[in-house]
Amino acid sequence: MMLPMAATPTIVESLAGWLASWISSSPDAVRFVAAALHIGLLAAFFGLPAFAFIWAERKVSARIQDRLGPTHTGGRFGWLQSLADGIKLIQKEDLAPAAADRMLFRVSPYLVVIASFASFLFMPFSNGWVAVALDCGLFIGMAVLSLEVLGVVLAGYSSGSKWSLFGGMRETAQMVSYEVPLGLTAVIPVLICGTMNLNEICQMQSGWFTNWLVFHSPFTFVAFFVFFVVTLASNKRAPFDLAEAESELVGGFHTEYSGMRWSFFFLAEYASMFFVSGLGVLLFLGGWWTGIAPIDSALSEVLGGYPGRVLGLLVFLTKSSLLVVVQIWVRWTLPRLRIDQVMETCLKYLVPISCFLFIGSVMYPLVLLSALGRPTLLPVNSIGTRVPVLPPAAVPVTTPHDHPHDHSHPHDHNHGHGPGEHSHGPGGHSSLDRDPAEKPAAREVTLRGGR
Amino acid sequence: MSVLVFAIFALAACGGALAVVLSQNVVRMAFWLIISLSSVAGLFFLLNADFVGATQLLIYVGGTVVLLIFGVMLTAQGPYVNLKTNPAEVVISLAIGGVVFAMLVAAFSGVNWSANSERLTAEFGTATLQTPGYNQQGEGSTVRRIGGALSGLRTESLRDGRAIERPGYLLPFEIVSVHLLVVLVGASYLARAKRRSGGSEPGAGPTV
Amino acid sequence: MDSVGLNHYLFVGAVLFVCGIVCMATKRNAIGVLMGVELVLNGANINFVALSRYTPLGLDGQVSSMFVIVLAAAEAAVALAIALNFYNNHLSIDVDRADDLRG
Amino acid sequence: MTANTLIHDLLRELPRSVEIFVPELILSATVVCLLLSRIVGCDKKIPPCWTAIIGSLLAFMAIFAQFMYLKSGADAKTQVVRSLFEILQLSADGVGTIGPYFSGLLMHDHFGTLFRLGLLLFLVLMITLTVLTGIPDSEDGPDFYALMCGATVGMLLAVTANNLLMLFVAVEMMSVPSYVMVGFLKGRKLSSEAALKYVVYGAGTAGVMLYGISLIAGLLGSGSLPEMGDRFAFLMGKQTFSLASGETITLVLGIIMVLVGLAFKLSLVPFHFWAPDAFEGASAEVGGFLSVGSKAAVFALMVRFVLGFDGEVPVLQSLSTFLGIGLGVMAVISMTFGNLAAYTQTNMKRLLAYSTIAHAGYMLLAVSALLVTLNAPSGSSVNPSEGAVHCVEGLTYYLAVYLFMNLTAFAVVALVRNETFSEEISAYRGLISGGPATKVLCVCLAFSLFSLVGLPPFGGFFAKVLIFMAAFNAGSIHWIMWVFVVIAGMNTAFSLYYYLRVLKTIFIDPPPADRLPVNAPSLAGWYVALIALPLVVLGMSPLQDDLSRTAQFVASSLFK
Repeated sequence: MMLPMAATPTIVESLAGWLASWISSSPDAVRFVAAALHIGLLAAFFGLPAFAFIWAERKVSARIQDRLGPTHTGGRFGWLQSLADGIKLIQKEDLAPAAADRMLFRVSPYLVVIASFASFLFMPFSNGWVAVALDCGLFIGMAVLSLEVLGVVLAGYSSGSKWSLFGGMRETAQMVSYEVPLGLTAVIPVLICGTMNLNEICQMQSGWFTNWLVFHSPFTFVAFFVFFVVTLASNKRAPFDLAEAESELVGGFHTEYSGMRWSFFFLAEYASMFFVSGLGVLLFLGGWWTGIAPIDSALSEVLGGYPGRVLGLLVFLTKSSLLVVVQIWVRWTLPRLRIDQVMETCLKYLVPISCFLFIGSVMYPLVLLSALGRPTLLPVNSIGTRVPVLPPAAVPVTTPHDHPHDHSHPHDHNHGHGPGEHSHGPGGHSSLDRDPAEKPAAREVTLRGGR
Repeated sequence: MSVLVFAIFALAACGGALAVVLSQNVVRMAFWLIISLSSVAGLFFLLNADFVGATQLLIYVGGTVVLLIFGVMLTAQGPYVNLKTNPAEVVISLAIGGVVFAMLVAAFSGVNWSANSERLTAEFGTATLQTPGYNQQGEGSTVRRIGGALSGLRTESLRDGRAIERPGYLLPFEIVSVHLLVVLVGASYLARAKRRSGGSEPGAGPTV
Repeated sequence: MDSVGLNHYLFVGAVLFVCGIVCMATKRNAIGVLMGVELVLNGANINFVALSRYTPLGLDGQVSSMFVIVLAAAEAAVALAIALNFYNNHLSIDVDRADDLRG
Repeated sequence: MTANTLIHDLLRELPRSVEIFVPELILSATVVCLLLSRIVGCDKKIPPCWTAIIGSLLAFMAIFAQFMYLKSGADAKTQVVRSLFEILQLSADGVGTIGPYFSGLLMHDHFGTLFRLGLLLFLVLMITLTVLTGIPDSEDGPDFYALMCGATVGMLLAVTANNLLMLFVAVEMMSVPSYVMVGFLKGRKLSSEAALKYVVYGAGTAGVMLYGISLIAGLLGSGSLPEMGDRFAFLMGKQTFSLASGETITLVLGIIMVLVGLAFKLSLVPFHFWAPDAFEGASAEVGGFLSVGSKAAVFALMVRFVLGFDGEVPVLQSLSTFLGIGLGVMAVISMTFGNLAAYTQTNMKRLLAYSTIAHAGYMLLAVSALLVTLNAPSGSSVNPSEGAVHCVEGLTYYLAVYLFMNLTAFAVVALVRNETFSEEISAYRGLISGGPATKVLCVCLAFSLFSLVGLPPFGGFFAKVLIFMAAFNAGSIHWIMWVFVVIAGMNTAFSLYYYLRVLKTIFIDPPPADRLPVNAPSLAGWYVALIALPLVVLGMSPLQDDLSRTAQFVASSLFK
């Protein structure tokens, strides 16, 4: 089975191609410039949501509390308020308490920002528009995001204040615990799609919105909400913001911070909110697809698919932003839990629930398959017909047709085995639905070692 | 380009490791350990081992080191634990370490790896990972192979259509889960307070 | 340095290994010693992954290093639990202060 | 090549592997049952020790059937064993054919099966002992037995490991639970200190071992143990063994590092320092478990590891002679140090700990002799494979006897502790004056100590003789083995003194005036008598011949 996505170039490559038509230089240099440009783009994506959502947080909280929120700066809605705040914060004096471990105190905000920013490297913003496209994109994105906790802990510890230390400790306990249900729920889409490549997962949810994984089965439906709750906690957002808990711990892990360093923590927090929302959208809510099949298919045909991708970008941003707004909404609506309640929620409820969902979403298609003859309730879609794809073998694989994109491969692959086979590029996927009659002559697994 | 990236990661890894040895403060040691281990993950990416690199970040840096820092916090008496080591001890162990290091470097720089690899491949077959990691098409490539190997299937281990003796790792994959369960039981046993018979219900979770 | 080869990676692995050994030998704090252990294991892991790229070890190297990462996490968890237990009993995790057992 | 054929291959191999793996699976299931029973709450009705005993007995029966199947070739003489075959549906395809399973990661052969049999028997006896001494109370029972079963799974993997990765996994699987078991008495200062020392040094040496594994596997391009020799010989070609060549020195460094890890588990000098502390801090039951179980498993692992360098090429011959002499030096240092240090001990467990160090030295002598004999240069007077069989036979026999003698000693220590609340040797004064069961304990301890010394009528004597003979024969290949044998013999004579000192305290010294007569429960007396019985039986009955023939049969299967 061919994946529709595989040949789509990443942004860096398209940028490099575009640049190469302008400047004639070595390919390495072109790629370097393209990568630098891309990093700039990503930084914009990293920074802008933060400013937008800080403003949104103020407006939403104000509306929820029946206030107006910022109204003057930058015009009617106060939309430049975040920028004004940023300028103010830059001007503030950079203080460090006398009892602090200076070096760690200074470094830890950067750790948080770096971890948060690095996770954006693995997020596809639209079809193929991803900085680093990896097969394990989801896995590594979550891995990098989980590094944020290190900065928080070190910040809490190096401040030399017991409130900060408490905040850091709580954050550690909370993050480490919530990683478990986060992983378990995030793995459900992986199971269904058979890949950890975020781009492919999203690509499989094309078509009508019934193809979105959230509607795939009752279990994935619940899993989405569990995932959302867990991401709230792993982002230390209310009602799980025990690391800050200003009513008990003054400011938690960032009590002693001020000025730019303080704002770094917030930059990272809002960027991570966007990242996990984006992850939720990609995994469950159809990513960059509008959910209306004709629009997507029409736009993906014209002009090399660029209009489709731009629309996809907009759709993705809209969906993610909506989820962020829901996070803000939750924060200003629900009271904060106690630390023991936070741990209890995770270990006693969320972990068992996500285990149950995990098992359920494995069993569900099997049960349906035996009952209805197809793995989904809804008409069979791209996910339902998908078969597991095995890794490209280093020797010729036997598939009846050749692949359209046959990328270069160092192996010599001219030796076929057995009659009636024709070899093709090793980049191909041998899949389960191939005719078993074509398998080569019986092979003995020779395992030496017996004496 | 790749030389530059390698140099950055290698220097960070080695420098971090050295700083772990030299620093006198446990928390700083932990910080340098983070730097070192993350750079090791970077080296893994350079070696096209994307999945291992991600595992390193998630489990090692994000899990094990966090656990260690947690331990430091729980056991620290003063705000910063300073370790004073006996200078003579340091000198002796540095000398021994230097000797071991010299032996190791002398040993493996005396090996002709590429020629050996070719000969071994010719004689015994290979499972060399020749495919690039994240290539021009933007595909990392080790996930499915590792997944296959962990479920007992080895697809790259075929030479001339015959499977050569390459183990599938179904057994360790499964048995390590038993190990993890047992270890979890052990760690939680040590960590939990002894319940008093007839006492009140155990406290509602940890209070931090 | 014309291009990066196996020996360069092995060199980095050896540096980590030796640093870990020295760290284990010199640190008084149990957790400091454990950090040394982590360095040693990482030195071995760099070797495994580098060898999987350049020698016929192939995928075995990468799979081994994954198992090592998992087992090291388990070991660290147990070591930490024991260190905390020791701390609760002695109010110190100085390895050298563990001298009730002598002879 | 399609996915179908790959899966087909996997499924064709899997049933056989699982069939061989049944005992380990039963133990794993026992662990899960222990934990589930606590969640469900039926650990009040069915005590965890029963779950553990039933689980380990089932596992023992499974491995017993496998062993009998291998030994008798499916036509067992007794009806019981035959019906056991039928119940377990053992097939010649599965357990009858020796060879690697789980795609070459583990090895099924007589040697491994005998060791698994011994280890599971030991587990059953150990759990029974803990029931008698009551060291894990009913609340901690599930944890303790889960740890014990988990560690035993690791040991079972260790004796069958056929791959360097499995070597590391197995060592970790048996070590990590035992770290916790050493610290099981978590309220006690000594216990937590012992556990801390054990875990810190254990983790360090495990790391060193792993680095060695990476060097070996990388150099040879494979982790498979039996292939190591072939591959190395192939790499070296016509070259001779010299430490100037990069390949040789890398391999030797790797092997040394792996042996460091194994030597730590065996508490060989200079990696012994954890042993006395760990044994003194841990409860006597745990001490017994560690001293026998992990030693047996690691010795089996070591034999498999060094047998990987079997080959008739000069370079391998020099390599294994080099290693053999190195291990021999380590062996004599260990036994001398262990015996000397045991002189001054006042604590019974600490004395036994030093005695284990010494005994590890004796057993290592067998491995050393094995290495020297294995690749004997052609033209020497010893037939290499015959000599090697004798070495492995000696080691196997020694371990079988050692199981009973050390278990008896530690069991008596644990049972006496329950009565006198002390493990100091001074608390044993005049113990013989206690009740009937106490008298049985004293006599059995005397048997066990005599056997540990290696006095003639007991099993320990024949074990020592077998090993010394094997090492003596190896002397005709390299003279230094004779020196080792002489030192070992002198050590045996030294060790008499401190064992006899304990016996004098028990049998001759008057009991302290302020102590009531010690009355051990009669069940304890029966139990100890039961486990001490084999010491006598293996010393002077036809069974001694039977065991040594079994050991020889098993050992010779390694060299087919």
